[in-house]
Amino acid sequence: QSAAYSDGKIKIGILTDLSGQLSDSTGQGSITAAQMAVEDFGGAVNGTPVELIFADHQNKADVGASTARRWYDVDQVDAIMDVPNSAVALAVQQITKEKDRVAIFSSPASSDLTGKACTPNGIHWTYDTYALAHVTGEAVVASGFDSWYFLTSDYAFGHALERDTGAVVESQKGKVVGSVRMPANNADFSSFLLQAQASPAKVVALATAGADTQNAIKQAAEFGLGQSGKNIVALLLAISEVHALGLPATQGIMLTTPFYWDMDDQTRAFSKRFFEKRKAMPTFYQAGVYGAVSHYLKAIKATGTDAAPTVMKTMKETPVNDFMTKNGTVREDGRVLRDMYLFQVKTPAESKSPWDYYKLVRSVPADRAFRPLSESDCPLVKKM
Amino acid sequence: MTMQTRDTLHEGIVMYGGSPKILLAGAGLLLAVLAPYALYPVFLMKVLCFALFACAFNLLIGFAGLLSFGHAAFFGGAAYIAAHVVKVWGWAPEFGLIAATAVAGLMGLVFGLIAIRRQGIYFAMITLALSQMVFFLALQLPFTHGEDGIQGVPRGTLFGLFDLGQPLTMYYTVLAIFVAGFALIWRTVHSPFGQVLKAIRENEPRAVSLGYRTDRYKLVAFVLSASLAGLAGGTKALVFQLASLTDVTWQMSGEVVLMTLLGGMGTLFGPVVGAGLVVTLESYLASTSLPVPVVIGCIFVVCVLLFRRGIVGELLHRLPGKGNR
Amino acid sequence: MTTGPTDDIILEARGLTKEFKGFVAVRDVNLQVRRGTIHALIGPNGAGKSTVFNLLTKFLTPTRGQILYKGRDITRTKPADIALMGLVRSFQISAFFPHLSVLENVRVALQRPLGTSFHFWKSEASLHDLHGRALELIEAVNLTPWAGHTAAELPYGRKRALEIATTLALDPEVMLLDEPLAGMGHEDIEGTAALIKRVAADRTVLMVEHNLSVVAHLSDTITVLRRGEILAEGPYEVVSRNPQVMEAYMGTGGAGHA
Amino acid sequence: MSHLFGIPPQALFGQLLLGLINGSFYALLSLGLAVIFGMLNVVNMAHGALYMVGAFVAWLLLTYLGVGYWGALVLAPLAVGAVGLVLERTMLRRLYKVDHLYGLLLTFGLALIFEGAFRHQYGVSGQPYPIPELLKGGINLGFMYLPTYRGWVVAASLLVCLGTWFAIERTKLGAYLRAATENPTLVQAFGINVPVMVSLTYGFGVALAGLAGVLAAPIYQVSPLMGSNLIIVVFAVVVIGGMGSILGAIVTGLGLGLLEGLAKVFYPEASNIVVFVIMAVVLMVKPAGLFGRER
Amino acid sequence: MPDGMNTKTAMLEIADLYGFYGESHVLHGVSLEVRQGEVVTLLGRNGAGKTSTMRAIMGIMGKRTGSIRFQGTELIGMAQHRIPRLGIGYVPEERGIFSSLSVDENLTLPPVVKEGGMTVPQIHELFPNLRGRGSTQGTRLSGGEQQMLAIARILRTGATLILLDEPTEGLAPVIIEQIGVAVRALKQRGFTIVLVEQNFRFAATIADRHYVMEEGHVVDMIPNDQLHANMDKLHTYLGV
Ligand SMILES: Nc1ncnc2c1ncn2[C@@H]1O[C@H](COP(=O)(O)OP(=O)(O)OP(=O)(O)O)[C@@H](O)[C@H]1O
Ligand SMILES: Nc1ncnc2c1ncn2[C@@H]1O[C@H](COP(=O)(O)OP(=O)(O)OP(=O)(O)O)[C@@H](O)[C@H]1O
Ligand SMILES: [Mg+2]
Ligand SMILES: [Mg+2]
Repeated sequence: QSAAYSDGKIKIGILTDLSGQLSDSTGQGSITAAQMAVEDFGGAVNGTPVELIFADHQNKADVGASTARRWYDVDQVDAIMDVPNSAVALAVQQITKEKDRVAIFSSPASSDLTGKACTPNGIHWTYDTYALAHVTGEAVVASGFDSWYFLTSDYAFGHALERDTGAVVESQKGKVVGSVRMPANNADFSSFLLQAQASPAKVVALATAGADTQNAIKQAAEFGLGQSGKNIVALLLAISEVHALGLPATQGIMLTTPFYWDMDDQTRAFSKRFFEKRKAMPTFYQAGVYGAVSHYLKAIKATGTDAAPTVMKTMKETPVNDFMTKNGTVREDGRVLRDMYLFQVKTPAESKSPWDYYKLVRSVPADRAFRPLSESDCPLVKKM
Repeated sequence: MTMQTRDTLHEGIVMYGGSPKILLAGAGLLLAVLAPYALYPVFLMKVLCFALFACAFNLLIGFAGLLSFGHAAFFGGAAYIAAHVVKVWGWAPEFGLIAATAVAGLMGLVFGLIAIRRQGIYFAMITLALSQMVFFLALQLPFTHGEDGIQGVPRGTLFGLFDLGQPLTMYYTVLAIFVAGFALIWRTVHSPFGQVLKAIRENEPRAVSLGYRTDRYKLVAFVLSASLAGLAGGTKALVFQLASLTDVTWQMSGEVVLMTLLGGMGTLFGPVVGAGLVVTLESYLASTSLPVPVVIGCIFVVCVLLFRRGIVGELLHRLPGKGNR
Repeated sequence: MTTGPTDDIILEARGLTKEFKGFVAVRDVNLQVRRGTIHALIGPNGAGKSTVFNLLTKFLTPTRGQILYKGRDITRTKPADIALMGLVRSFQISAFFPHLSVLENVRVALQRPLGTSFHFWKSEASLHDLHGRALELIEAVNLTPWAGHTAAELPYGRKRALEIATTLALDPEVMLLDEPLAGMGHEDIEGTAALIKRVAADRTVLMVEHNLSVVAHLSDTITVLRRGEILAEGPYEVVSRNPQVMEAYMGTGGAGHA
Repeated sequence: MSHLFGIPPQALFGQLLLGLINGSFYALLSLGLAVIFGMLNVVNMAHGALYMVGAFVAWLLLTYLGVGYWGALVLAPLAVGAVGLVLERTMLRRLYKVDHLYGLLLTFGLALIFEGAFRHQYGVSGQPYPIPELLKGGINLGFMYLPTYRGWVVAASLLVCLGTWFAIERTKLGAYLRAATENPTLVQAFGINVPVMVSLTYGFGVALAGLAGVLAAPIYQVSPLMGSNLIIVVFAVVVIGGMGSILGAIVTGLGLGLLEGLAKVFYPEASNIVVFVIMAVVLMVKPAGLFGRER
Repeated sequence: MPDGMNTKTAMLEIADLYGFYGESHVLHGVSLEVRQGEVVTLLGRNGAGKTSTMRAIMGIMGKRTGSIRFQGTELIGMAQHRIPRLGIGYVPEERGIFSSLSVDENLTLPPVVKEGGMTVPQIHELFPNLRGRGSTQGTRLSGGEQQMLAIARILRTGATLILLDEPTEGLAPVIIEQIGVAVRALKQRGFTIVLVEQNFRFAATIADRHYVMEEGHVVDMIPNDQLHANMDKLHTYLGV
């Protein structure tokens, strides 16, 4: 029996950001979520113990890559999960394929992971830039806000978001009236906000991430962008960030997410457990880690081995079902299809309790949210 | 190296690398050859790449007295070049490395022409400014792929003979590159050129009055250092099969200063020891919950306050007899 | 006395002027230094001696005027190039390489003519051929017992001697010395003065010096500067009797110096 | 002529005003840096981190002690200044005799420690800090909406900058400071207590950073990394102005704020490196910086 | 003779002074005494410890033991910056002109510690070279002008005991004469002066007594009126 499991253990490595920009929305919380998933399996699968290890990739691709290699070569790790930061994720994707193991990305954004950089060994779990663009673009225009101005972080992530969202907006008969590329790591956005304010757009979209998004939102409130009739849309915003900014600054902002803690009994139950451990509600990244670990262990349980090809095959054949994902599927390119939601941040008056932040605007079904296979540039798909 | 017997006067006068150092180097080399059987090769290769980088940096600060706070530009910039020509243009790895070294050398020439006439903190600041521009380019130019970097660079076959996909082959290649780079630095330090460089570091106006065009010497040293930093960066790109923004940030420039300082500025082996320690520490700390920057910061502070000579420098100082200079 | 002065002029300044933000430190100075002589530049403090000196060695750029060396205009030539042409200066504050040994200090000056100074691939051993000549020069300034010491360890007077040895290593045709005796004790002064005299035997020396007895003893020609202008010129006997010089420089007591 | 290079002139005024606001931050930060460099010959790499500490102290005061903005405006710089005093007394002091490089390296290490420790304790998301009641809202200037708070920032920092400049360049105390930089032993031998003066100078310099931190708290998220990127730009400002030149730091800070403001309108992608381009050019033409004295 | 000479009170008493720079021991039991209103020189070869003695008085030397009393107050153990405030002024041999200060700022830098110092116009009269140069950067002055400035700024403070370390080094004979005049004038006014001098012909024109130092301690004391009688001895001491 133990022959089916390499080194008699199932070893999962959480490669995450413990010290950088993303450490609040992933980091220790991701590790906690993974631990919860393992606990829910009783710590073992078919009698084989499950072991979790973690490391900080420090947002350096080479540190991430060398950790991944060492994990696979020396520590006999079977799967790597989480991996916020696209550069690290892309490197891990390559190495995982080379070593024929499993990588499930719940935190990076780049849609290349299931596009031109797709491999048979990688799954992109929670969301990607394509989904953010499409869900937001479609749902916001459908809600009647049809002229857009983009404030875009001047790097690949921002460019991709602006390009994709813009395309959707125009395809929905909306209009992009302007955009400005904002240099990275610049704390002052007032100049760009002023340019946005001067434009006739109804929507000011933030194609930004992390600290940039936070400062932009804070300064938008300062310059009264909301009062002057602009709707702010944040293309990527985690609940930890809304919490940090507070409702006075964030009220009215629209955002896309695959998960919010207060959606139904199951999400509330999980989130309550999580909250007790971390004193914060889970972000969608962290919830995604739980789902990824569970799905992986389920597949191992079903097949009785941790050999990557078998496990990958089973994961792709089995529908994803947990508190967060309803009837999700893992596509052949590694893309997980799930429903996505557009939320709006409540006003301080609407918020009844701590962490009561979002109200649902619209939900978008899985098949509309993600890039269809027909548009995919994943080599795995073309071959077929 | 042949060491003719000299009369006693010469013996006392000439502070020249004696045989103990050669022995030490030999022992180190032997260890390095055997190391991959005991330690993880990727880790060792990373150490070697950074060691070469730190040695190149040290050539400038330790032997020419110039603090560059922008060396990441050469290291990271060359990594992009190597990654691009190997991955996209499909060049063989050896040509990739040559291209990386050459481009870094060229960048060094440009940086040098602008910065070399300034001294001390001004020099540090100009190099920093220039490297920030390189960072900006790395973020903006299409071929670098922004924050995603160039990924999945094939290691290829060296000289059409050695498959670098094999970890050990790759390791020995990296070792060979390091040894070659290190030997060049050693030779440079102990060459007629190295003598002039030292003189300039000690008293530049005097060197001018002796008829040396000091700017040119400093420029040559700068280009040499940049090229070797580039060679290190290009090699690293092949080892990790990627080139990313991390390597062009100013924090990376700071890190190489730390390595050199920790090991011992102006000593030949210091940077190697320093690089080994810092890389080990970083990979060890990655899987603990200790905050990495705090630990690194503490080391920095302790070094500056208590061990300014660095580990190797401190050892040489305690050892009886002459120092390393 | 030194070798009889020949008639040709090796270094010449024409209409040399230097202004610092409206303050004229040197005004229209015409100076001719004859080959093979020791020429002294004296004058009260602030007269512009060091400034003239710095102009001649290109450490300052003249506001106006021309400098000719062996008939060639060197007004725009770079300092390092001037040294290459055989015009070498010493510094008022000792200039040497503190962490190199005495031998290496001299060798640095000797190695330039080898033309291998850019050869970073060559071994240092290629410089060992120079040791013989270096030790000769060290001997000439009585530094042999110190040859292996780090220059920083030398006592003050010996440092000046090292500086002269290093300068001699370039085999300069013209040596410019800025207050070579300043700060020396009596025991060193005589030795150094004798050394200057010895090395001047087959070259030209231009020096700035306050120690009048040494100036009187050594120099063939003296130029007296005052407020940036030349006040008098000639041999010591003539200059020292010039009443204007006495008033501006020597004072009532004449040569008050030891 | 209603448009200037395709931009309505009102919008241009607005952008220039914003540039001036940013510039006053640069001026305040680079002033502290210049004071420290000028007096101690230390390139204070920890300046950005101490700016962050200033903002955090304000936040901590509000969150745990209920002390509001105006209290923080006084207390936080004092706290940061005190931290500076301790650093100077225990560490920096040992480095005055060695190469200036080591001061740079030490403070670089200190910056890592401060940022790392705060990040470890408070995460990176940042903490919200409200604009004080008195300065809420804004004025419509016709060409733009100017938040009152930003107006206050400009006024406050200009005042502090000018006061500092006067104290250092035009008073006896300043002369002592400058002299002590060059030759502390001799100044001591004139009967001046140099070590205390130097400690206080460092304390004052970093207190300026702390003050900038408090001023920044209501505008930016109070986060451990808020100083780390800013500091590089501020360095450039100090170098362009001429290391150690007080006036240079102030004038260049404001000037660069304006230039950056223009860049943000005409070529936003490059607004981040404008300052570095200018720095390289300035140093090539005027090695000691615009207002620097060659030493 | 100025009235200062009559009051025989000891202004400065040094007894058994040992001094160190880090590891190296440079003063080996210096003892000397200077009375109110006297001009006393320290003679000796390079490295004899003249400068070190002055630095020891000012407290700017690594470690020192023994006793230094100024008007009865013990200086050893006193905080460095308080020593000058007792009325001691020091003109260092390297001059110590500040390049970041203008000439005027240099001149007015040392705080006035006692009444009776010179005024700026008086100083300009004594050193005409300094007149009109007030806004020039201190170190742009010529070497000799810097020396004048270094002396001048101490005269302003009203210090009653002035330590002058090689004030004539690098100065033109006329200026040396002027400084001689200045020193005599100061003596008239009751100042006490300790002078380090290589140029003992100059010293002879102004001093009351000469202490000769060798290897870190005082080996002899020669009153000025017995200088001629002791010329040979002096020559051996100084190696002339
Ligand atoms: N860079 C400068 N800026 C302004 N004035 C200067 C500068 N350099 C020199 N001077 C002035 O020019 C005059 C001549 O100075 P210089 O140093 O040549 O005098 P010197 O003859 O060498 O005097 P000394 O014998 O005292 O050394 C002085 O009054 C000095 O103050
Ligand atoms: N900072 C120092 N560190 C170590 N040794 C020193 C230091 N300063 C002086 N010395 C040594 O102390 C001794 C006495 O020096 P000092 O400067 O007192 O001599 P001096 O009599 O003033 O000579 P000079 O005529 O050259 O000025 C010398 O041997 C000198 O080398
Ligand atoms: Mg002079
Ligand atoms: Mg002395």
